[in-house]
Amino acid sequence: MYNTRVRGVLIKGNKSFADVSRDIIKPMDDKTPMWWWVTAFLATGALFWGVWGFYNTISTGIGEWGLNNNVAWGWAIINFVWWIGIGHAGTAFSIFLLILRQKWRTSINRAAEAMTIFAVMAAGLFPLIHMGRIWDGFFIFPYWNTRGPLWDNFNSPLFWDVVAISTYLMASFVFWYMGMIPDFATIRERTTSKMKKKIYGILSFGWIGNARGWLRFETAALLLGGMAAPLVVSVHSIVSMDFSVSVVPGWHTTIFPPYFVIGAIFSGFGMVLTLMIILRKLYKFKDYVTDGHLDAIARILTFISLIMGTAYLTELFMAWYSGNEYELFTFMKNRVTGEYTFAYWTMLTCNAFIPQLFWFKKIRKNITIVFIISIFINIGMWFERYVIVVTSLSKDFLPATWATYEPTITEIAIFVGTLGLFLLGVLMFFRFVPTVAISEVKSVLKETTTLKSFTDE
Amino acid sequence: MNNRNIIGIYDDQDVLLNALDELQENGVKIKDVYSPIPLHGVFERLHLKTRLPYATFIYGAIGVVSVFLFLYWTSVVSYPLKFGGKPLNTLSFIIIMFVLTIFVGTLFTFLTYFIREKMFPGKQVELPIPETTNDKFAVLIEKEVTMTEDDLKKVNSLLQKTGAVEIKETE
Amino acid sequence: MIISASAVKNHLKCKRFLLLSGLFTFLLFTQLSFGQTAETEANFAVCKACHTIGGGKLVGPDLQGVTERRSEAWIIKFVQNSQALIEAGDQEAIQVFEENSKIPMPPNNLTDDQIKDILLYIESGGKVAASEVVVVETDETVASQETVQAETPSKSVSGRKDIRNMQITFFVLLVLMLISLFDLFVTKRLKAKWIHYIIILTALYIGGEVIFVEATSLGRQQYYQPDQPVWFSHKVHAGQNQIDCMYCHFTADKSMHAGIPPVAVCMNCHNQVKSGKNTGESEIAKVTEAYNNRKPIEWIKVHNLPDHVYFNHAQHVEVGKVDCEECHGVVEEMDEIAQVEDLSMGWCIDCHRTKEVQFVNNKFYEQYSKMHEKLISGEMKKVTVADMGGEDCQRCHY
Amino acid sequence: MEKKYWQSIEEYKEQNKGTDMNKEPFPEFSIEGLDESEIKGKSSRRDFLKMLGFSVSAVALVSSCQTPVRKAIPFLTQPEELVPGIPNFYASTFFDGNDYCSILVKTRENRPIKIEGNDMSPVSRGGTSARVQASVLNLYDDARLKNPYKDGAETDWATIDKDVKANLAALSQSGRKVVLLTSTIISPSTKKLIDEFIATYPNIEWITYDTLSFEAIRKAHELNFGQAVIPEYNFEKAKVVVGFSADYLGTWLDPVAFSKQFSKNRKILKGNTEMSRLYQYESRLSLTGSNADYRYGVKPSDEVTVLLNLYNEVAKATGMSTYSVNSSPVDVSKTALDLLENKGHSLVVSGTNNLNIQLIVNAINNILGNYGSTLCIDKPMNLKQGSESAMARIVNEMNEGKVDGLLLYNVNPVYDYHKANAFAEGMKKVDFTLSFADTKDETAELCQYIAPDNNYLESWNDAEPVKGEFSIVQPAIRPIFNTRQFQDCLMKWADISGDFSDYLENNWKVILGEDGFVSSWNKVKYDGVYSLPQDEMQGNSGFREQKLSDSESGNGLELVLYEKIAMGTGKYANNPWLLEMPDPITTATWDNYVCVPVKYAEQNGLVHENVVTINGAFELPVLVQPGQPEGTISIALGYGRTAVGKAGNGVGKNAFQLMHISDGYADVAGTEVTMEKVEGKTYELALTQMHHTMEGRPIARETTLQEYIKNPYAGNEEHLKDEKNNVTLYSKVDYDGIQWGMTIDLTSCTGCGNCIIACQAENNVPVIGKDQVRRRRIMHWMRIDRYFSDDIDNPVVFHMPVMCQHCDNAPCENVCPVAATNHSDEGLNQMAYNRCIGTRYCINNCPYKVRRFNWYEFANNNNFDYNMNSELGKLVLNPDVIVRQRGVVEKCSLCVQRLQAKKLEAKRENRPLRDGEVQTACSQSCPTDAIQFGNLKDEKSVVVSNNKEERMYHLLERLHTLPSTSYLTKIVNKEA
Repeated sequence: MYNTRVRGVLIKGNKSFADVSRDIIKPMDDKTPMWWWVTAFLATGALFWGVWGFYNTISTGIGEWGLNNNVAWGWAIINFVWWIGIGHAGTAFSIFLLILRQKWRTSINRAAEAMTIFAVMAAGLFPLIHMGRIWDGFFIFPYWNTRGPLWDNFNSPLFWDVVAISTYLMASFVFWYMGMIPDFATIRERTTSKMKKKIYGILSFGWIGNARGWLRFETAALLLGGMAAPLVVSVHSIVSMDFSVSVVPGWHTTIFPPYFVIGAIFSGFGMVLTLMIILRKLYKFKDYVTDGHLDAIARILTFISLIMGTAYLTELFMAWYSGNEYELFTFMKNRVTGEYTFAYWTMLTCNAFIPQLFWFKKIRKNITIVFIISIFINIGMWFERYVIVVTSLSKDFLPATWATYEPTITEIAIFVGTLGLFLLGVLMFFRFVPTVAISEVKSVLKETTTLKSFTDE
Repeated sequence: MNNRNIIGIYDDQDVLLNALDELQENGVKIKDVYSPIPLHGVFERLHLKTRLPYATFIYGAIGVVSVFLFLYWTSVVSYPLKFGGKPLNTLSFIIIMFVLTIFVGTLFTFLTYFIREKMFPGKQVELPIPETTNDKFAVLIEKEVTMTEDDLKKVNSLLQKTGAVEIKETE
Repeated sequence: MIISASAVKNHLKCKRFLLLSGLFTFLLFTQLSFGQTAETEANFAVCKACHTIGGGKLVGPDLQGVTERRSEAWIIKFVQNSQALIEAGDQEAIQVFEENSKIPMPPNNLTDDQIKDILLYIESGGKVAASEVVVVETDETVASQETVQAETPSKSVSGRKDIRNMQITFFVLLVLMLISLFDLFVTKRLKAKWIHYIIILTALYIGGEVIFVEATSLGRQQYYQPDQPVWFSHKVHAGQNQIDCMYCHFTADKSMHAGIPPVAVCMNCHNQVKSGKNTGESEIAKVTEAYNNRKPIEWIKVHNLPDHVYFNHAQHVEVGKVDCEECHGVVEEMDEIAQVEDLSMGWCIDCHRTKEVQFVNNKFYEQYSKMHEKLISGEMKKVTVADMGGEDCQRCHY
Repeated sequence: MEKKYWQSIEEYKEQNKGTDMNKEPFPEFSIEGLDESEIKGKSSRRDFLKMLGFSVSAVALVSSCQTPVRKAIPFLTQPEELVPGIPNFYASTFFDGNDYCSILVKTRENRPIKIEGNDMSPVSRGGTSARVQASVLNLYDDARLKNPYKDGAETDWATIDKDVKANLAALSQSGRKVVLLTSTIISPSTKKLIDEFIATYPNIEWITYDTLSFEAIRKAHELNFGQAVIPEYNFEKAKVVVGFSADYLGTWLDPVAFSKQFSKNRKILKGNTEMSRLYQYESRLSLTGSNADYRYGVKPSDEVTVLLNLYNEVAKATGMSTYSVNSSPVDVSKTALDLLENKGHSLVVSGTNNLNIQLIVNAINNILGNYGSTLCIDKPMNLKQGSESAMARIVNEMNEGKVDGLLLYNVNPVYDYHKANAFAEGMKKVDFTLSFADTKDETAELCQYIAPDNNYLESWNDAEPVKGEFSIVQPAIRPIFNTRQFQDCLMKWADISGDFSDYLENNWKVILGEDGFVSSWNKVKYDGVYSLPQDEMQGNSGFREQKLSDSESGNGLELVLYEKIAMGTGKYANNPWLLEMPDPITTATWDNYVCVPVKYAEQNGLVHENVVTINGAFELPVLVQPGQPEGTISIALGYGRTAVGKAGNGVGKNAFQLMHISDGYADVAGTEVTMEKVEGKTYELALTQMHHTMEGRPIARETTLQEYIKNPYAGNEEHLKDEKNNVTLYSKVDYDGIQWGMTIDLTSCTGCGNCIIACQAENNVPVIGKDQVRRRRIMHWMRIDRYFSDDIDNPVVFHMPVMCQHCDNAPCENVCPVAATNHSDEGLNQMAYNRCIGTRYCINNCPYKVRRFNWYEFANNNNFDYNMNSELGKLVLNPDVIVRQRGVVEKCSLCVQRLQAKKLEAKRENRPLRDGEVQTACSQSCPTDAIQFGNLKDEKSVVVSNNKEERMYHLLERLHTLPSTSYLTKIVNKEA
């Protein structure tokens, strides 16, 4: 049982069910605010720049990027992993906190899941654009063909990637959409606009909310969640295998799967924190996303940050302990010291040191600082991928081939474009979809809001 | 068939659950309950069950077997190609089988849910009490032909007694 | 089919026997007998352009029984240089010359022994008297040819119709589907909605299949049959006149290209044959004109492979002993040449998977010791091209 | 008749092609005719000729989704020797005035596509050099003149003939002087023809001019032996070679022959432990120096002192008089001891064009009794016969107006003469100037007439590089353009009837004798070479001693000019293959630069890519070069051409005017210069390798001969360890019949880079330009890694060819999602380009980094305006190999097209494969036989026996990739 005396009041403001519906749906009924238009304009601009990057890459060639014979993966893969990592928060929230019976997830999971969808979509663009012959990209699917038939290489982590990412995108979308159906029905029944009634009527699939419907709904949600839970672990494990299955020093380590999964959750929670702080500010959702919520995320981040720090240290230890000179060179002479010192220490600082500030309650309570730290985490996680991809490739086995890598304007454009895409997606989500899971909040509302519940005991 | 229902509307989940108990004790057959949130108490009291988990299990089982057969056939039988000195039938299959099983399970569970619920995009529905999607809980009691006026009265009073804020009769 | 079955059985029996009696002698033996056959046969290929053995008169007389009609010495002289013999006033020669519309037989650069071999070859009716093995081999090729003949023509005709039928079906169904969709949502004339559903689902299924088939054949040219600058009929040349493929496409056994014959090759015969039964003089005149104006004929290439495919005729024709018909269809029944097979990778690979290599006949394969052991121990029944790496990418793509 | 499936045939563009081929029933068909159709056809792929091999045109797409109609145009009469689809090989000879090589020209459908070495030649013995390999591309150079020129405008040969004859006749009648300035001519027939030509016009003076002269060697031999010759050097017999600034493995005199000879003495295989020892004293790090067992950096001005000290040591030991001399900056006693121990089996050579130095060298060789064994003046080399004094005289006379006619053949003095300006000025005072240049080069631009010569692949000629050793030049293609062979011009103008091929044949009747001439002449043409019966070699009789003298060491910064392996003296400056070939020492492409010693750079604050001015005159970028001796800098020659073609114009700077002149001898080294840093300015250099040490990793393994004799596994201990440690769960792949493999002997490999160009020519490897090379995207399928170790001022240098290792456990194969790369039944790591979608994962996962990505469309792209963007240049493409599309990964295929061809040949001939029959482009071209190729399943093959050597190891074998390529440790003949 949720003990409000111990855990604090989850939803503040003594809300009734009607208040919840009203509060959450209100932003959707309001006139589109100015900040929305401004941000959407900026996001669209960024997206268009990204489209230019795409066009330039496809029409001219991957040569427009800063890659070379040695460093054949660059920003595209860094950003891919970064986005995928961010995309882990939604499902992680929904599933793990569900399993752990964390009631406070209800105010956040909708937004987190939406973020997942858009982040995975942004991530999915990178493997596409990064192909040399995007027009032949369908070769990657093992479809029946007249070449023998010729199938794919099922040993390739990239194939696993394709399977895992598409499964993940599908599963998280399904899960996310399932959760929204009752809320769409709520909007459908509340709204006075005929247009909205029609649209949300279609979106709600004819939800009526009777007992049997709710039972099946809950069971299905639980099943989908249950299946998605191992997926959360496996997807980023598989992404990590892109690296760990290879022979490249600094990639070829068994620590990668757990390290990546944790890293993904870390970056995902970081991004959730960033977004939720913005959301509660803009939509005045302080009653739903309370300081307590943020505090909880911050605590988790502190914990994960410690794991990350351990992983970094383990890597260094293993490089030394394995006696592998290539590995040792990569870590000691190309990361800790050497050409990529800056990237390595940025990563370490942002991921392992800065989140330790959350040990202090004062800092956890200061939303501005929390916001800034969450941004640092996002940056740190980006650098982590940068360190992994670039440093390992640039100086690998044969010194004669060593080469450095610098991104070009096209690569930057593509990255900014995906930021735009993500932002635009989030904006649409803010505007047209209930940003907090209404029915889920309601279902935990009673036991978590009023202090009565335990005084009665 | 007479479709008239007596509907008791409640505004609190606990009150509703108590009401259900009381109604059932008094032999009132409850046809359905509409609520804005899922209530386990309701499922228990109405003795509702679902076989969705079994379906999911079957999908998963079919998924894992067919994916393995496909992988084995393509890389060992149909067009065996040698990759990096590995045997044709490799451990890599496990990863793909694992993920694709989830894929198959998720997708088909999702579809099964909608098929069972007969839900589809654009389905037109008319709710007896639209507020049940917001903050009201509605108990539907079918007004059977056999019901006498007394019975109806009893139901009405029971509803009232258990804290219904409103009682309605609908087609 | 009966022939083919017995031939295969014979062949197997023979093989088992030979394997017992020792691989080496077998190789040596077949090698020798094949050597003679091949040379004489190749030499006779030139003759085949104008003569048959028991197939009636072509440009020149039927050669069946020629050794009975003429003396060997005379034949040798005539074959080596007929015009010289005629000019020398040899009565027999002049008679032959006049009997055959005064078409001179071109001189041949053959030795006396080679001509004697050819005569032996003619006497045996187009076969070299050799070991049983060879006979069996020949039987088998005959058999396989027959099966090919039985299947291919129907394929070339009906296949093309199939495609057109599919296209028509596709459009009909597309229209039907649109109508039923329109009715379903707008006009709502038909009350029985299941009819709509059936129509839509069928249309989707068949449409999908048509699209798939069309998409996979994109860039392929099955049943491609362009108009050539000269109306050249393979049916007349290869079919009725029985000219050997290799007479014109003479590089097929040594080069990657089968080669389109130079005009000079046409002129070997057509400096005498000036009119044909289908087109009269007009088409042959084009050839003569091209030769005289020294302007080659621009044929349109029918069998095209993508640039990323390396195909070598010599490997298939000379080494693999694949018949021309297996890939090009029954050319002798086509007037204008058409592409019968789709020439897709799957088609190549399918053949590679089933076709046996000349494993025991060609000494090249001696170095594959493990496979020889497996054959002897019975672990392998036959050695297909795929067993020799015929499924590898870099057999065809480099 | 059935309705046709295709309806659009009427729409095909009419092609007016193939008309040229009918002008005469001659085997070759016109390339020009093809050229036009190719422009229309836009065939980017390998097979603009593939469809039938003769002439096929792909007509532009009729509509976007229909397959193009391809036409097949057969020959009218097919020549007997030409079978479309089958290559023909013609024996011929490469000689460009500097380098000599006996070659085989591979032609397909009568267009030369590849040069291979001629095994029959006793001189070049099947070896080639990078320039020889690349010379085939010169045939298809867009800059070649397509017509003769008169006063800068195109004209026809009739006009040229008329004008030239009139001019020559007029000059002859008035007895005015005409100069025929040619490069060294080693063709006996041409020499005879020139004599006849001069007989017709007796006012002509024939002057031979070499860009880099060897006159001092000949003069020294004249003084010592009375014969002004360059002796034949025989490195094979020399157990100790002492070189003084002679880069004989790279560029000096006849590097192909010398590499072959040199490597024969350094094969530590099958228990042989005899090995020659190489000392090198040099003023820059040359290729030879990088292969030396002992290398000493010496300033050019110190060379005399060092040599004289060496002479003294040798003379002292043999009881001869010594000279007083300054003390040597480097210790020569060890060298002297070694030389004395190997009397008669040693060789001292100097590349310095200085009479005194060459006299000392001769004296040392004489004392050591090397004449008659490693040096032979009775069988002299005919290369490098140029006369500097005559050239200087002519330039003076020209400027004085005493020369009224100038015929220039195969020379470009306006570019490469050290007094180029004086020459150019002088030319203005000459009334009648004519150049036989095949491009409008710097000199030809100033000429009234240009009578373009044929490319050597279009010409008839003969050659006698060494007395008594002949070879034949025969055309592999008809002249592509309206050009005429130099010799034919001379014959025409001297009214000698017939053409030069007849003349040649007649001349050979003298050599071969009239009896059975046809067959013996055919044999010569077939073999490409002919040797006269050898006389017994003479000893060092009649040595006339000369006075030797010492000279003072210089104080200033001394400049060393040198020929780059790729660029030479700049004759091929428009050859994109050579421009992009990484220098074996600096790995730089596309530029020349100043090599600065490491210490000097530190002291003067110079770093890589800084810009300096030399003598305040011209700016060049700096490349800090380990091994560059103190007090010296070096600059490559052959760059800075202004009129050579679009690829080479303006690449680098011309340094010929900085030649060192002393006593009338122009030498590359010794000019004292000043060097100033240009502050704040940098110039980007395109290097293919930026990191120069091995970081202590066991990559190129090395040991000394002594260690090796003690323990054959010396230097290769890692191999044993890794063999033991490498365990696997998987069963080893079991090949049947064939498993292709390669061995690379690091002891033999000199790093000459010839294989890179051979591979490029064989496999249609694109040229990508300086900017892309700088981005580290060079497309070469094989590279030669160069590592420095030990002392940075005098480093040990390793050259290590690395191409795809064809690993059995290939990491790249595992990671390709679409199965575009996998393993073949013959152990090849195969790459199916048309399946590749370009994820580049394989590139990352290849520990050897031998995979290449097509970053752009490198063919038919104006941004890469090299041979693959030219309809003419594309004719060099190998039709058996596809030109890769943008976005796919490519790599070394072990020349699978050659393997398949040889397999087919064996099958058709009904026999198993023979060892050594199948060769890749790199192994075939290797002048030191360092790269060996063969079947690992053939127990008798060279590769198997090499793999049994204790020296064998695999690159990065700890990774357990099980490569099919193995390396043999480098053995240095050095005392520990």
